[in-house]
Amino acid sequence: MSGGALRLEALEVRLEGFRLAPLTLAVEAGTYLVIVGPTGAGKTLILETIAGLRRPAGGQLFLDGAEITALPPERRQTGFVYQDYLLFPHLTVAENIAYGLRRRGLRRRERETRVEALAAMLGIEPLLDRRPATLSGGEAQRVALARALAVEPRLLLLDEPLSALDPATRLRLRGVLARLHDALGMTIIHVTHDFEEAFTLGDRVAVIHEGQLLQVGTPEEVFRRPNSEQVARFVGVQNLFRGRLQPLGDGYSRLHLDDISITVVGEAEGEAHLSIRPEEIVLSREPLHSSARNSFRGRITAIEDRGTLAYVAVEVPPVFTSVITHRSLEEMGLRVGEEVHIAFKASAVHLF
Amino acid sequence: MSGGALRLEALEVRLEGFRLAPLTLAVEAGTYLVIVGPTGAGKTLILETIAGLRRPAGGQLFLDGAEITALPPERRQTGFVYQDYLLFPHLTVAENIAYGLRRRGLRRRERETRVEALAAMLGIEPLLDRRPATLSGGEAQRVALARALAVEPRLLLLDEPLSALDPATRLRLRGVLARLHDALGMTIIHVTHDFEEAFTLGDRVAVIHEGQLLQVGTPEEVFRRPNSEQVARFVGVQNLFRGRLQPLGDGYSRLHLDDISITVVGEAEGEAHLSIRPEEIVLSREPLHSSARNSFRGRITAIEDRGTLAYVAVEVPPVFTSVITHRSLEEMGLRVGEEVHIAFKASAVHLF
Amino acid sequence: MRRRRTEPLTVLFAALGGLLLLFIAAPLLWTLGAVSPAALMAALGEGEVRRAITLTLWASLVATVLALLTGVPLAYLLARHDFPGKRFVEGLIDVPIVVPHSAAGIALLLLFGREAIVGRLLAPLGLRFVAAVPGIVIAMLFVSLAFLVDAARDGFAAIDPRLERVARTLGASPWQAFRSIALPLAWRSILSGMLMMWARGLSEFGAVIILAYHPMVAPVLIFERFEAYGLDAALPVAALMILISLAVFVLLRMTTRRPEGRVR
Amino acid sequence: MRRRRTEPLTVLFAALGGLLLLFIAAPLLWTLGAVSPAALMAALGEGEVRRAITLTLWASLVATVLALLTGVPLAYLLARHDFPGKRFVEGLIDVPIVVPHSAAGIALLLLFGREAIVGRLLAPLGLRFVAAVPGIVIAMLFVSLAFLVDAARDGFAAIDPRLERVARTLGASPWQAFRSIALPLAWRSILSGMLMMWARGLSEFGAVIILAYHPMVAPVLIFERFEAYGLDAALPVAALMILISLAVFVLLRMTTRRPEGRVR
Repeated sequence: MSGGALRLEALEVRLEGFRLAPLTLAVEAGTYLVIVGPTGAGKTLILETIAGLRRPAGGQLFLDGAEITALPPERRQTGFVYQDYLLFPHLTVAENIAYGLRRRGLRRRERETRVEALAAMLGIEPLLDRRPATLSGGEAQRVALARALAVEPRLLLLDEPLSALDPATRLRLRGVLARLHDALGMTIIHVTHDFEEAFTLGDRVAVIHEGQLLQVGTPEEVFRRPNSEQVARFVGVQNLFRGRLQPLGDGYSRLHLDDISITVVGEAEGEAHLSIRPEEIVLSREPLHSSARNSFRGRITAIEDRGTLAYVAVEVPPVFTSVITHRSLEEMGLRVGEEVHIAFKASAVHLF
Repeated sequence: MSGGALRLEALEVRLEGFRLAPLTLAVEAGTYLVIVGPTGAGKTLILETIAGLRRPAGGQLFLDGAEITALPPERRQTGFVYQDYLLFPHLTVAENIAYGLRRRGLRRRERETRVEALAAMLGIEPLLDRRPATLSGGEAQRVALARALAVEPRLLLLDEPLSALDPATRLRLRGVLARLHDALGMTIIHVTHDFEEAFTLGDRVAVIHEGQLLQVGTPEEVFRRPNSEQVARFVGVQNLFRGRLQPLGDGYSRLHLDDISITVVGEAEGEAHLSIRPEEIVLSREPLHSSARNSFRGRITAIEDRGTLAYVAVEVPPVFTSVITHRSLEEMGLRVGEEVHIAFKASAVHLF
Repeated sequence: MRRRRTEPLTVLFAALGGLLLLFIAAPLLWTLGAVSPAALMAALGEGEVRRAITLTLWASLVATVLALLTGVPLAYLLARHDFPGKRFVEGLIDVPIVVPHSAAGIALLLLFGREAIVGRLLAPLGLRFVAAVPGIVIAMLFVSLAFLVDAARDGFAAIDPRLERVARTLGASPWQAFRSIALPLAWRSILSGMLMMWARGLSEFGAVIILAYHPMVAPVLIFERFEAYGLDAALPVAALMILISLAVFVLLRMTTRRPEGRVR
Repeated sequence: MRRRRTEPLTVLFAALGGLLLLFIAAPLLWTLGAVSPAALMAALGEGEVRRAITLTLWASLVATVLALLTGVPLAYLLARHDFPGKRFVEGLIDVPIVVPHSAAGIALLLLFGREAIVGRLLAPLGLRFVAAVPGIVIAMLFVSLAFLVDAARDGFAAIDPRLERVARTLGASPWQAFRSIALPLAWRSILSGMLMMWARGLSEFGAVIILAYHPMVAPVLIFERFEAYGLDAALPVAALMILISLAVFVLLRMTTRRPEGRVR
């Protein structure tokens, strides 16, 4: 199973007064595209239109170069996973997964083999005889994924697939999605309002806000170099980084970025993401000897004075953003190009 | 109109499997009592039992010394305000407020006079001819308050009255409640899951958790000196203070506590409360020259080492609690009784 | 852009459903079309027809009022209280819908007849049921009361019971809370239940004819004219009754229309 | 601790409502009590009674199946699509409930009679409606179809339409999505609608008697025996039919019972 290339050409989506600007977007085969936007921005409508469940008001859709605008959903080979699972309540887990296989006329034997393979891949073998009503949210969403994957979709469409889950389960399923994508090389379109999901899962991220497609790019581009005031405001000023974790023993780990390493609370290993709220980063002229465990020297690359508060970008590298009061800015006499020290506590680092 | 004294004697409340431990509690006349507990802890049931809307499974209720356990609700003179207002949708605002007055047989003239006085007190004169469906949440809750006050209740029962409102409206109505209590000297019982409401409004605070009444006392007692591990865990370790604000011009204010004053962002005057998250407070051996605008010297009065994180209480006075890593604690070699410096940013102070 | 056509399945379902709709509409339209306005006026001019229609409307109205006085309190209890046997009571209310109409007439006669227990009990009060208006009323009441009770119960159930609780804290007795809060808020449901019950009462034939062939209600008159003189003689009265039922029904649909014409 | 008594208002309402419940239950129980088991068996032994009851059950079943084939597709469209005139169609389906039964019989006769347009059209196919089983079936169908269509529509409307959308993305055609998802999930509602419709069909008398006095269905037989021989002769058949209706009704309540007996 390998992914298809999708192209949206001036696609128009409308529903009862709601309307999105014509959407043009190309998704290469094998890409994990995350569309972020606030709840109610029409993201579900876009997915349903791609799946053929809604008719576009205008524009065209191409899958691997062939136009599919008028194709009914059952002939598009897209897998759809809704936020609230939508398992068929009258069928067992195994029957749910096999539903698409039956429709394709597979024999009983083949169906069973494929269902078992999928169940093994998603770790849901013990659930096969259960009814959907008896499953937890995380289990149900794994089953929904298996059901969608069963038909070997050319396109996997995920509609806020993790939003209804509790934080721990969400984290685990995020790992499942990442592994599935790596293993199967599928084209995935995943819509969400959660920036962490976009940052951790996406090969590419598209930002939709107020009916407009504002920016498409790698997660780093979108979150570090927003192309407009709108995107910057929407994604917020965040210190988002990716690095390798190395446990230190006795309850701490060190996270290695490009040139520096950061101490964090907890022991873990492997790739990780972190964010630090700008309020948590303290600036000073001299090195700080305090309880803040992370302290770096850097150069100020930008100052955005917003009246009572000011945002100061300090390149260590990487670039950290700190928010300080206008008063502090004046009293410390900070200028772009100057050297300063930044510090933040290990407990202020949010790992994800 | 002046408040009654309420006494609960081993009051038992039960509903469909839900059950509270027998409750004994005395509320003096004119007290503003806030009952805090997580959502679903049976707080609404207690209020409804006090109002006579539910029969207790056991125990007794006394109002001004007379037993009212068996009295029907219409003869108890309690005002009840629900979270979701529950205005009578088929009556105008004026008719809603006058509802209780009609039941008491007041003449049209008298009713109009009282309705107008209440509307003036709550600032809802322009709404009197409107229907409830056309009101905003804040307006509806003011009307619900006016309706409850119209019958000159000996006891005003508020069931999460601010929970359904947006933050700005919530703040404004909190002011209204405080002023009403000061002006009318009523006995008020207010249940909520919001600690800020308990801290700002309550003369006394009762903490209910898992069906048990854990602590009753002044807000300072409950939040600063929790009488048990359970209460401490539930209310969380918070730096909660009360003081007088004085605007400094150019976007800052100074908040005067007992002996120190704290710089905060924004200009405002009068009584205020503030909280600072323990993560935001940095400890150091020497005074800090950094962007943190608030810096004080104090003495360590307690250290609670919880493994990777440690809580350090520093008496300036007042007592501030900071959370630092176990590592920092060791490296800095902090001990109870030693002098340290604490610092936090003006932007880290949460005013309410 | 190419547009997808309407699904063939939708076309098929619409065709099947259309057959059923045609089966309902055609006989009614045909009947109304077969009678000239002059014939309708002539039928209305006959004293026997006017008396029958007036009696039908009145008797059904009295039955509806009786159900209002007893069924609405029952509906309120069902919406507000849980008690053992509640499901049984809810079931019992709907039983008359499925009892064969002529059997219902027999059953009522057995209790309310001249020699029967209730009939003899009430005779001294001047209440006769056989071949008398009270018989017509109880026959209509029996077959149609479920429509009012069910509508009223749903209406009360849709009201937040805490509204009545607030009223109680404001000094209202249980009766005042019912009268000033629950009743006005459920009024629309009750009214539409009353209209439905009234219309259903008008339509009753089988139970009525057993208890009271005379005085003649309109459905019995239609039957009698058909038996005695054939289809053409029954037609004008049938058309009149269909028109009256449709009028009541349109009234009913107007009371149940969602306010401000919102889409679902 | 002193306990408050039950509210006097509740007592009053229970008394009023109890009157109404008594009015429903007493005639039915009285009828069943008035007939000895031996008399019931004797009635069942008569060929005429057995034929009438069998015919009633069969004719109503056929009407129910006809409504299943046309009304369930219609219900699905109403639950899944918005179209102009939808409210009119929903109203039209409920009209037969309020049309007087004898008038409905006249209207059907006008269309399906020997000399009438549809009657003549279908005569070459061997379908006769007057004094024949097909006439009984359409009379029952007309007065009872609303019960099935309404129940099926509510059943379909309660299913999340996205379940069928998921099925479509998994390769199901619209028909397959209907058959494998919507139909099984709405089945309980449809079944209870069918039972209600069947029971309502069994009960019909007025519309049937106009179209087909013979062959005789049970409600007509009750009427005929009452007319010819009086109350006592009609009683055993009436009791039998009441028992049958109650049995169907209990079956109906069992299919609609909430799963696992949860309190609302």
